[in-house]
Formats: sequence, structure tokens, C-alpha cells
Amino acid sequence: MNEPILEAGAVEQGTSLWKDAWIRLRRNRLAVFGLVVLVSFVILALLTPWIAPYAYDDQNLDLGATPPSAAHWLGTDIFGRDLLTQILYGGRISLAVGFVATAVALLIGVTWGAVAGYVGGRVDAVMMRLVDILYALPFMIFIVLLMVVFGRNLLLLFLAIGAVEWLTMARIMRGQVQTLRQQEFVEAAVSLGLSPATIIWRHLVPNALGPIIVYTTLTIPSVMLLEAFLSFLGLGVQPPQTSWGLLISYGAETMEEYPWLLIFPGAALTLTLFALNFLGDGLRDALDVRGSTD
Amino acid sequence: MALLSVNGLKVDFTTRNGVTHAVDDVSFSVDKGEITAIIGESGSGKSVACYSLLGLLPMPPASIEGGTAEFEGRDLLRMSVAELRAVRGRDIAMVFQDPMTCLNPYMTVGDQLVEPLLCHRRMPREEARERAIALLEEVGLRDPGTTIDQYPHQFSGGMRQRVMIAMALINEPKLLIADEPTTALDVTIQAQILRLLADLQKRHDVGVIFISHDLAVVADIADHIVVMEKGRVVERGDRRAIFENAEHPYTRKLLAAIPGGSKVPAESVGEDLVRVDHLCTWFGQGKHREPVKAVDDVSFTIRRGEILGLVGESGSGKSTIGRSLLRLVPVTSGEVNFDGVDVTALEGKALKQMRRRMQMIFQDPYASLNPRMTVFDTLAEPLLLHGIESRKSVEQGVLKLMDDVGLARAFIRKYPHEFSGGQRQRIAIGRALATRPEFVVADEPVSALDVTIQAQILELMLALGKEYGLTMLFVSHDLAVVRHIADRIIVLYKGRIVEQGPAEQLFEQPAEAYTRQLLESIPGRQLL
Amino acid sequence: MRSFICKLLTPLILLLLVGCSAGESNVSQGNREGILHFGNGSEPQGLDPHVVTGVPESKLIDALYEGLTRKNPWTLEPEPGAAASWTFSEDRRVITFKLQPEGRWSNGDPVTAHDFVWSWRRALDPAMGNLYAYMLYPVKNAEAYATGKLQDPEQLGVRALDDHTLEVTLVEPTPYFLQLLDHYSTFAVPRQVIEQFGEATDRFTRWTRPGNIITNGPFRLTEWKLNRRIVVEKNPHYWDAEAVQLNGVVFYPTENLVSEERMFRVNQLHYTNDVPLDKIPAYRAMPDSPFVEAPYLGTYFYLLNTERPPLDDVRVRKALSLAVDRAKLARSVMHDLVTPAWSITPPGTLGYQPPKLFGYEPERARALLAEAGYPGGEGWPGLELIYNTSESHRKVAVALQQMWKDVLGIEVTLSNQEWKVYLDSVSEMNFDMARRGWIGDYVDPNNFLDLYLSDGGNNNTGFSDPVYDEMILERAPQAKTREERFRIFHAAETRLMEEMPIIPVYTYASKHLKHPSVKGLPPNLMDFVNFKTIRLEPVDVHEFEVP
Amino acid sequence: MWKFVASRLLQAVPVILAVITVTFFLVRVAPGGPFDSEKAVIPEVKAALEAQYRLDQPLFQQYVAYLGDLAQGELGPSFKYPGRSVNELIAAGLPATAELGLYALLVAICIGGVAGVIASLKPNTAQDYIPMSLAMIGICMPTFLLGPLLVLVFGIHLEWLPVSGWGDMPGDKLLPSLTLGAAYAAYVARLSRAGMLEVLSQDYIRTARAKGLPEWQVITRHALRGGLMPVVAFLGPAFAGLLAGSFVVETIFQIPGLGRFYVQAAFNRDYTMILGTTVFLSTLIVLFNLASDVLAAWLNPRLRSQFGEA
Repeated sequence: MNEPILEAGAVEQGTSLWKDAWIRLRRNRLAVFGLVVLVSFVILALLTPWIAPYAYDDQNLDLGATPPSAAHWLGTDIFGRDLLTQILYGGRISLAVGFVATAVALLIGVTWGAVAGYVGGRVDAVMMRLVDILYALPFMIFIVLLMVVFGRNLLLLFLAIGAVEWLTMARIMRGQVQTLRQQEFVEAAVSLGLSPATIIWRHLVPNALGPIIVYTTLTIPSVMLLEAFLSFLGLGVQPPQTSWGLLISYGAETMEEYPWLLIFPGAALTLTLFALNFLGDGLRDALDVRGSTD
Repeated sequence: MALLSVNGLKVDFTTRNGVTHAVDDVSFSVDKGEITAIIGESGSGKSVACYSLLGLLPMPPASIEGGTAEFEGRDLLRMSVAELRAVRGRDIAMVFQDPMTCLNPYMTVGDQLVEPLLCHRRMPREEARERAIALLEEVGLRDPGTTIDQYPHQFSGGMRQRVMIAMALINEPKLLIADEPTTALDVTIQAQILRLLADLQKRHDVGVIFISHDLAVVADIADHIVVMEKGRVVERGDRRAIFENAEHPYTRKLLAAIPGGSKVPAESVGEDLVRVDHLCTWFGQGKHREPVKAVDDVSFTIRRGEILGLVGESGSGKSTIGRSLLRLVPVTSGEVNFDGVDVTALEGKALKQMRRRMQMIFQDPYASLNPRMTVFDTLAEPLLLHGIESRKSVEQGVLKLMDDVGLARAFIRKYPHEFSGGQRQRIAIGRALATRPEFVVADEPVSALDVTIQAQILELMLALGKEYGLTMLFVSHDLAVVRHIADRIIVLYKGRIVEQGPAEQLFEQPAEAYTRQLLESIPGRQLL
Repeated sequence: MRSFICKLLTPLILLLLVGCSAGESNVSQGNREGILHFGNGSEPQGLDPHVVTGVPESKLIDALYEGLTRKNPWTLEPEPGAAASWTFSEDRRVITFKLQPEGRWSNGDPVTAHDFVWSWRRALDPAMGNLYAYMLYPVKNAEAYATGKLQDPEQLGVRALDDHTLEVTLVEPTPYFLQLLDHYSTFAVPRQVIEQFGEATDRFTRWTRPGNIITNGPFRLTEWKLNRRIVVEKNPHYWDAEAVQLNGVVFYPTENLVSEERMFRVNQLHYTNDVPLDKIPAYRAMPDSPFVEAPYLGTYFYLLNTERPPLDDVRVRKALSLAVDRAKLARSVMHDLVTPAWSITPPGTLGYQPPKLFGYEPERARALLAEAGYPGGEGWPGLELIYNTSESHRKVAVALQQMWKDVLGIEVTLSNQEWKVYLDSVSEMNFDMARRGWIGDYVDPNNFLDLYLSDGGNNNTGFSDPVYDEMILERAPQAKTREERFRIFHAAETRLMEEMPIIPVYTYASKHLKHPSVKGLPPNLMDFVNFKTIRLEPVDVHEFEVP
Repeated sequence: MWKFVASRLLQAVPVILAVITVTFFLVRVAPGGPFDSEKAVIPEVKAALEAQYRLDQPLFQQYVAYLGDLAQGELGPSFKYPGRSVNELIAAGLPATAELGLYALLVAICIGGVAGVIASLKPNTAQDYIPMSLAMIGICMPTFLLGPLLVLVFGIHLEWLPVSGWGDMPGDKLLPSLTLGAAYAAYVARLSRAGMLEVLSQDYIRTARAKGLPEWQVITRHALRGGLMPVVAFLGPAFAGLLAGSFVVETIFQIPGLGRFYVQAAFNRDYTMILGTTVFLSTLIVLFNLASDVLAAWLNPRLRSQFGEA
């Protein structure tokens, strides 16, 4: 009466979801490209103090802005500082801001959205109206206040960005959870007597990863650019420290005179964006269990 | 001469895991005005074979590796895309399994109906519309002049399937391919659609390929039967030959799987375990809205050790009753008494305690397992939650459960997507049994499964029921299945109880007309 | 499939093709019709001379109205405007103005001395909230009236002797008073129109809208589209209408520097409000360059908070100032546009030369810092420099930050602040070091030196020297001659710079792009534009090819 | 349907009220006031000004007075532009911004939609990657970069289009719309690609193919409608976002729009203007979200009939 698939033997360490995803990810050439780019950027950022060809605040005012040369591979900015060094140091800040702020947004947004979506009803209404309110507040005033109240530091920058970006994340998560909540495995979890928190974290969140990953990969580069805007308001990094966002906005001002000041930082950001995007799509596909049933 | 004759058809699928021969050297033919049924379980290649004829398979991953398909003297497999398109919908039409998803929800049925006429015959829109109305009338739609301008969601499942059939026939095709056209429907509707198909086939004199996993369904209508297993044809013959002298073991297995016979009623039946009093579960209550009375004033009892069958068509409220008992949906009024405790009043810890004693097995084994949890995670969760096993002993507990439900221990670290439907349902049963419940609600646990698997799972449930001393509420739309497993049966219609009684009695001497109608709809009744 | 894509793409391509034909350029049309297209920096707050404060407003108001005097754009000397002539009394405390006999409002009504009396009362009325009321403080009782200490407007030192004679009584002889009269806060406004639309001091009326407003200047308002353009046309009732060469001016709120420069490049503007710093070398290199630059009556400097250590030590302040290589800064980052500044007053204001007490002296700077207890930067507690967010401020700050590090071995952190936050920090003295600029309202050292009076509202450094106060407030006004007055100023400024409460960085320069067709618009120290003298002599430049 | 709209509008009232309240007090806490300027303001003058704008009253009283004015549709006088009311300024800026937003949305839908649909037809091939990568550039090309770049190419080097302006010269609306729409095109591309992939895997597409319809008809008649539904749901929030985010484009192209007022009001601490624009924009956000929900419902027959019943 048993199905013939039952056979004795040692425990098969069946393909774990993550392992399986990893195998599938490795087959996706674009995703691997994205991963390699990102990892090498992170390594470069970590090693910057040792590999940067110049000190990041090493000025040479008499040299000024020069196009790429043997001494300065990517040229120099108007202060005669080495652009490659600037990009390397800027990458440290931008990558940190991008990843940490997005992580903050992810944490708040996913939790908020999941709770609202799962609990539903009045709680959901109140929570989402709160999101609506925050959406509508004048962002600039909010940031200025934040700066005045808490002073200026990089951690605050992460929080400020995270505090803004989580709103959309919460909406996406809520939508996902509302669909998932209808699924029978959630009902099964309820009937087992699991607490709502366990249901949310063990059963709902892992299954909503796909869209969240994709949105996250879109968020990181926009966060990097947002950082430049916050720096403009005085909340971000201060000279002589720099970031890709700042380098790009400076470069944009002199795009005709010193195009290399725009092209190279822009290329760094674009490359990161594409890498993230390919990796994100790859991850989503790799994690998509339905896809693997073919 | 045959209308369509397929010879040595081979279709391969190329995936990351290698090449599978989905269809391997398959030959069959269809004559004008006859019905050829292709029977096989999911994965047998029966649908792939037919889709490949019309170029409806996504290529890649699919590729046609060989064979011919002569249709009116032309080889379908060697036609260009444009030629094939001209055949599709004009000479060969299709009816698909799920009428819910096969009609475009954004277009009126009328617009969808006339499309083949506009496309293939360049018929004026007005004329096409008249024709569509006539055909809708023929397939049994009431007031087609009005309903033609409605959207698919405004039709019931059966009506949608009628629309699908009308759409397939509108261009007077010579061959109709029907892919499990009744599998998604309730029994009574299924009987109607089968009758309609047979009727239309005679009247329009078309050849039909009828694809199904269930021999019983085609028992009444097929002229020829082709049985497929794993991409190959294992047996073929006319209806009588197959049903009376099946030779291949697989065909016999299929025949055997048709649920038949009734259970010997349980001997030791104890006191009432569950007592349901005037239960009402209404949805969509608002101040100014009429609620949907899914369950309306239902009372019954289940005795300890008994398997109670709950039968009804979709929308009869049978699933809602099961969920109401387990507090998965809020109850509007009435009482659910479990072992002396009113379940509807429980909260917090007490509710959690009660949940341990009552469990549920769900219909769809694909949806009821968390795709991101291994078998171990899924089964360990209830064990740990209710303190049945400690962290140390939990693995032993999980293995024991796996043994009980007939899953190889080797699969403990695998994920649901790596299992077949039957295996998944075993996991789900294991999860339900993990808390050592006294009472289990099984909500259509086999209706998403192929017939052979269905039989295995039913046997398993009966065996486990004995072993664990379970009381069970078995919800199903399939009378044959219920008859096979239940001691007593309740028939529901529109949220109310129509009739109840011991299984055998209900089948032999149904008291109500509705029950009789249900019984008459069971496909292949004469086989039983 | 192909046809499907084509169907989707066609509208897009059509959209792209629409209007790929730019019409006649503003400049060639303007040259033909005598209309000047003028980049004015930003949308003006308004056109009420007693309400507004900014530079773009002043340009517009100078075109629309006319004060008693009008500056000569070449010499910056006051010349007759609404007043045809004036005479000083013996003690130079009373001035009698004879108004233009043909002076008229743009509706044809005569401009009378009563108009000025009424307008000055309005300008000084506390209820008006006029930020530039202090421009009239040299007038007798003006300050008391403006601060509410005196209620009776009759006691103000301004009287109409008859319709065309205005008598102004000053508190004390004020050598620069005539210059003030072409500042818009001293202009006459049309009483009749203002009262027609509301209270005299009501800021919220519609009297300045096209159709309502009447003015007494060379032009009159015809169109005002918010954030788009303001159009004025020649005023036929203007007393000197024959002298006005232009038929009209279109003012554009060109907020974005880069965009403005590009508008100029494609002949959409005759004249720009500003030029992006990094474009200067390219424009300078052009033959017949449209680039015009001139020293500007303003100083760019850093405020030092003398109440906070380590800046409470004058040696530290001096060390910081001496370590700045201003020439190098001007040469590199500022593209030789500006000149190094060594004191608060710009050089050459009506012949006044400020003291130069120091230069770029790295050795001395190091020695001073060592004396103060931070040899080679050891034990340096750190310092923060704040500046309002702007590209050029950032550039200067970054360059100086590195100079201090290189020369003195000290860390100065930079911190940009949003404009209003920065203003708040400065006025609350909530900073160590702050970027600051001061543009003169009139050409006189007093306008710069009175910043550092002990109770000066713009002091913001904690600098307080009674001797200095006395020199500026008492002795200088009493001086008999300009030379004597300037000697006192020089002595006071020397005292100031020896204490070094500020680090002067450079003297501003104005920079514009001017189409070759535009004549009679000379660069000057005040960056003053006299629309009356501008004329267009069409020169066709297809497009400015910036190398 | 009307009941649904009405209840949504009713829900919006407390949201907007909360936005007003928080904004009102937030701007007052922010450092710097509307009358601060580089030159120190004489205290008497400042007092006179504050009295004119009711700033001398207790804060709560000002708040109540503001709500009172608001109830009558009065947003108060602007601080930055004396003589103009916030109502007038918004009315002056809205047409250009609304038009710009609309065109930008059109651009986003055209470019993004086409890219997404084309990509979805052959997923994971060059036909997928190339349009999607192009659309992606919109995200990493911030408007402050894309705008000047487009002007440089089309305005200055090619001389095809005007470098600035709005409605002054033929074609001057094209570059701003393109600049603003580019960022959203990327989102639309992703949404429409995902939506189309979802729909193309639906059974009814197979039905349409089985009817023998030509492929382009399968896509235009059967797939597009459902595939672009996510885009429709995105339209409301996107349009509101475009209105609020048009500041940079308006500045680059000298467009007399609302975005400039909105951002500059914050920089100027123009209290009434900040509040006025915020109230206005949050109302718009609510309305547009509602409109896009209604549109989505109307396009979806199932939802449409549900509303019909309700």
C-alpha cells in the first residue's frame, strides 16, 4: 500500500533551500557578475586605507583639476586631490550608508508591514494611516529637526534615511502578508496554536522575501543618492570626507569642464546599481520555490 | 480513415536537471465523430502530447524530437507557426481543465466567444455575435442574449465550462481536445458537462480527445481509451476491452483505485466527543449588508472513534463547518462543544491547549505546507510548541511521525517542493498528528490528488485513525470517497443539513431528492 | 510581433519630433524690438520698496521707481533722479531738494514732495516692518519713530515746503546720505494706489500687481508671472523718457546657475545674474569674451567666536589668519576672480585704504600657535567651521581646512548647515568659526566698520572695544574732512584687525555674462545696473562656443 | 462605489488633520524663523512683523486660528512673498507642475511600459536585459544629473530643443518631462515586466493562443490589460510623488511650478507656505491614491461589480 518511493538509507541531506538557492544563483551568470562586483567593492572599501594611492585629503591647489594621467589614474578634482582615492573613500561611506540604512528600513518596514497585514482590521487601519501621515510630512523640515535635536553623526544619517525609506517597504510587506495570510499553511500554523509573532517571523516573512529583495536592491542606490541630499542639508558626511553621491553631485556641476569628475563616480554607482539589480533578480529567482518545481 | 493519427511522437523537456522524455514514442488516432480518451496520472505526458500537436508548449524548454501527426493529410508537427495558427481554433479547438482561470477575466464572454470567428473567418461582428448567442443557448446557458455581455466571474464554474465548450465549438472544428474538462467541477456539474459533451459531439460530428486522470469519468462516454504512464502508452483499446479485460498492471491499478464499496462501520463507538448546536457562521456582516450565511443553524454530533463524512457541493458550507469547529473562522452564533468544553468561548492558553487536541488536514498539499520549512521543521514545530518532545528528543519524535505516515526517514531535511502531491499530503497528515490530537478535521484531503494516490492516502488515514484512536470529520464533495471512509454521512446544501445517516443507509435508501441527485452524478456508477 | 512593437513606439517617436524646431532666440528678437532679456537670479519677493529686501528686487525696483538721486553706473556718484537739484545748509544738516518739475507717475500724475513725505513716514512706520528702515536713520527723529519711541510723524525731519520742494533735516552731517537716496527703502510710493487697496502699512494688499501699480521710474510693469518672468516697458510719462533707450526689459528668475549660463549660451538672455565659477577660465579665454568681472563692495570672511577657547586667545586667532595663503586660494579655487582681503573693509571705497597688518606668514603663524600652547598642533582641542550650504563656500572651506592642517598641523572640522539653521547658529553665536560675507549698502567704510560695535547686531564674534566704539560712533562723524574721517577709520580698523575677531579671506567680485549687443551697462563696485543707460546695438552671435 | 469613495475620503480626514498638526508644530520647532536674514533685524521691526503674522500669540492659539482659516479654505498669507496668499501661490504653481507631472507620467508609462512589455515577452534573453538595463539607468541617473545632461545634448549641442522654459517655446516641455519621467520609467518597467510575466503564464493566455489568435493580438487584447494592472495601482502614489519631487526639474528648467514653492518654503521657513503646500499635497496624495484604486477597480470587472453591489 505504500508508495514505492519509500526506501531505507541514511538521512539524505536534501537540498536545503539556501543551498539550493545558492546552486541556482551560481548558474545565473548575471547574478554571479553582480555578486563579484559587490564583493570586490566591499573588499576595496575595507582595504581602502592601505591600497589608496594618496591620502584622501591630500590637496594640491596649484595642480587643480586634471584629466586622468599616469600619476592620477582617474584624474584629480579642483583641489588637486586624487579622484581614485576619493572614489575609494567615498565608496566606504556610500556602501555603509546604502547597506546599513537599507537594513534599518528593512527591519522597521518588514516588521511594521507584516504586523499590520497579519493582524488586519482596526490595527491595520491605524498602522497604515500612520504610514500615510509620515508620507505626507515635509521631509526637509523633518531632517533639519533631526539634525538640530540629535546633532550630526553618521549613525543618525543611517537612522534618518532608514526612517524615511521604511514606509514603502511596509506597504509592500503588508500587501504580501495579506495574500499569504489566506494560504492554508498559515491556517495550519494557527490551528497548531502558534503565537502570532511566531507565525509572522517563521511563516510569513520568509515567504515574502522575493518582492522585498527586489525592492531592497532598488532602495540601496537611491539611499546612496539620498545621502548626498542630506549632506546638502548638513546632515550627511562633511568634507574632506566624501561619498559617491556627493562626488556625483559635484561632478554634475562641472560636467562640461571636468567630465571625469562625473564619469568615474557615476560609473561606480551605476555599476553597483546594476550589480545589485542582477543579484536581486537572481536571488529572487533562486529563492522562488515554485520556479524549481518546473 | 482517421481524422488525426499520431505516430511515434516524442517530446523532450530540457531543464537544468537534464533532459526528460515527457512523451516517448506515443501513437494514437482519433476518428471522426468518436471520443478517444487518454488516461494517465499527472506526469504521464498525456497533456504534453496533445499540446505539442498544436504548438502550445513553451519551446524551450520543450522540444519535439520525432514522430508525425497527420491531420487531414497534413503533418501538424511540420507546419509553420502561421499554418498552425490557422489550424488552431478553426479545425482543432481546445477545452481546458480550469474554467476559472482559462477565461480572460477582463473581457466579456461575448468578446471572447466571437474572437475565433473574427480571427479565422473575418465574419462581421454582428453576425458573429448572433452565432455566439445561438451557441450559448445550445450549450445550455439561460438567457444568452443578456449573459453574453457579462464577465466570466459572474458565471458559476459549470457555466464557465459551458462557455469554454461553446468557444471551442463556435468555429465548427473537426477535432476537439478536452483536457480534464470536469476535474475542477463538483460531481453534479461534472455529470451535466459530460452529458453535454457527449451530446454535442454527436450533434456536431466532431472527433474528441478527452484527457483525464480518472477512468471513471470516461467510463460512460469514451469510444476508445489510451492509457499512458511515464510518457509511454501502456495499453489501448475500446472502452469495453479496457474496463472488462485490462491487461496491463497499471491499467488495473487505475481501475482498482476507483473508490468503491463502503466501509464496515466501526464497532467500538463511544460517547459524543463533539456536539455542534445551532451553529451559524456568517460572513461579510455589515450594518447595511446582507451577510453570506455560509453555515446556517447546523446541529450534529460526532462520537468518539467515529468518522463522520460531510458532503456537499462547493458553496454548501462544508469547509466552513470544519473551520468553525477549530476556531479558524469566527463563529456567529451557536455552540461547539468539545469533550464538554465550549470551544467558541475559549481564549489564550486554554485555546492553545484545545488546539492541541483538535487538528486539521487541508485540501491543497501545495498550499498547506510552508515552502520554506523542511519536513523536520514542519513536524518539529508542533512537537516543541506543545512540549511533546524536548529539543533533544525531537528528532526521534519527528522520525517516528515520518514512519507512521509512510515517509522515508531519509527525506527529513527536504523541502516540500521536492515532494510529490501524495508525499506532501503525508507530511501534512504527520503535522496534524504530531500534537496527538483526539479529533481531526480532514478538509477534502484527497481531492487534489490523482486517483491512485487518492486510494493510498485514504488507506493511510483509515489505518492511522485506528492506530491513534482518532475521531474524524471528513469533508468532501466526492460521495464515492466519503462512502469509502465514513461511518456516518451528513449531506449539506446551502449551509443547511439536508440529510444524515449511516453511510450505507444513505447510499442505499436516500431519503431526499438532493441526495439522490448527488448519487446519480457519481461518474461510472455502473462500474461499482 | 514587429508590428506590435511598431504600434507602441510610433506615438513616442512622434512625441520626440514635435517641436524640434526652436523659434527665434530671445536675444535676436530683443535686439530687434529693443527689449533686454535680463537674468535676475530669483523670483522677487514683491515690488513694494518698503517691504522687500533682496538684490533681485532692487534691480526691478530700480527699473520701475526712482529715488531722489540715481547713481551714475560708471562713477557711482549720486546724480539727479526724482530730485532735479539739492542744496545743503551751512552745517550740512539740512538738505533742500527741488523735485523734477516734469516728474510724473506712470499714470501721468505729478510726483510731489508730499509723496516723499508720506512715503518716508510709511517706510519708517513700525507697523510696516520694513527691514531697511535704518537706511533713513540719519534723518532727524527717524530712529525714534521707527522704534516706536516717538509717535508723532510730524516730528520727522522731512517736510514738503511746496509741491516740488522737499526739506530733509539730518541728525548730524552724513557724508554718504545722498548715496542712500537711491536705495529703494527711501523711494516714493504711490499713496493713492496703496490706500485704494488697503491700509498704508498693510503688507498683504494687491497694489503692486500689474494693472494696479503705478511707478515713477523709467519703466512700468506690464506682466508678472510668478517664477516665469516679469516684463516692464518704457514709461512714457517718465520725466527723462527721451534718455531711456530700451523699450522694455524682461526679468527672468534664473535661480539655477548652470541653467542660466546655458540660457545665455543659446541666446535666451542678454545678461546673466552670475556665472558658475568653473566656467570662468573657459569664458575668459574666448575672443570678445562676454564675461565681465569687477571688484564688488563686499568682503568674504570667517567669524571667530572670541568667547570660546581656544579662540579666546588672540594668538590662536592670528595664527589661523596668518596660515591662510589667500593668494593661492584666489588663484586656484577662485580662478583669480577675487582678490585677497586683509581687513574687513574692501580696498578703495571712495579712496579709503584699509590697513594691511599681515600677510601669508606660515612661520609666524606656527610660532604664535606654539606660544598659545599648541606647538605643531599638539594638544589642539579641535575646532568646527560652519558655513551655509553652497558650492563656493565648501570649496573655500575645504582649501582652508587643508592649509591649516599643512601649516599649523591642526584639525578643523567642517560643517555645512541649511541656510536658516546657519543664520540661527550665527546669531546665537553657536559656533567656533563661521563663514560670513558682508556686502556694502553704500560706498563708505562706516558701513563695514559699524559691524563690530560692541552692541552691533551683526557683530556675532564677542569682540567689544569701547575705544573702537567711541572712534566709530563719536569721533568719525565729528570729523571735519574726509581725510580726517578716514584716518579715524583707519586707526579703528587697525585696532580691530589686531584683535582679529574675523579672518578676512577675500574681497568679492561680481561676475556676469553680457551679450556683445548690450551697451551702457558697465561693471562697477556696487554691481549696480542703471536700466536708463542701457542700449542695444545688435551684434549677431549664433551661439557662444565655450572652448 | 460611491460608498467606497466616501468612506475612503472620510478616513483621509484624520490623516490630513494629523499631518497638519504635526507639520504645524514641527516647523515651529525648527531653528531659524521666516524673518531671519543675513543682516541682523532690528528688534522693533521684527516684533512688528511678528504681530502682523499673528506670531506673537500663544502657539496653540495660532494653531486654532489656522485651523479656523483652513476650514474656510484660507491657507493664509505667505511670509516670503508679502502681498500674496498661499492659495494664490499654489494656484500659480499648480498648472505647470500638474502638467509636468502628467507628461512625466506619460513618459514613464510609454518608456517603462514598452520596455517592460518587450522584456517580458522573452524573459532572460537579450530582449529582456537590454530594455530593462536601459530603464534601470533612470534610477541611478538622478534628475540633477539627467536634466543638465539632456540639455547639454539636445539643447546646446544639437540645438533641437529649448534649454529652459515652460510653454514659452515649442518643444520646451519635452526635456523636463523626459527628465522627471525617467526615474519612474524604471519602476514602471519593472512593474509591467513582472505583471506581464504573471499574466503571460495564466491559463487564459493559453486559451487565446489555442483559438489561433496572432501573437500580437494575444498580447494586446488579452495580456496587456491584466499585465498593466500593477502599473495602474502605482499611478496614484507615483503622480503624487512626481508633484512633490518635481523641484529639481523645475529649478533646472526654470519651470514656474509648485515643487519650487514647496521646497523653498521649507528653506525660507515660510510657515504658512510649508503648511499650505503640505496640506495641499497630502490631500492630493489621498485623492490620487483613491483615484488609482478606483481606476484599478474599474478596469477589473470583478472589482467593478463588487463596487456596484456595495
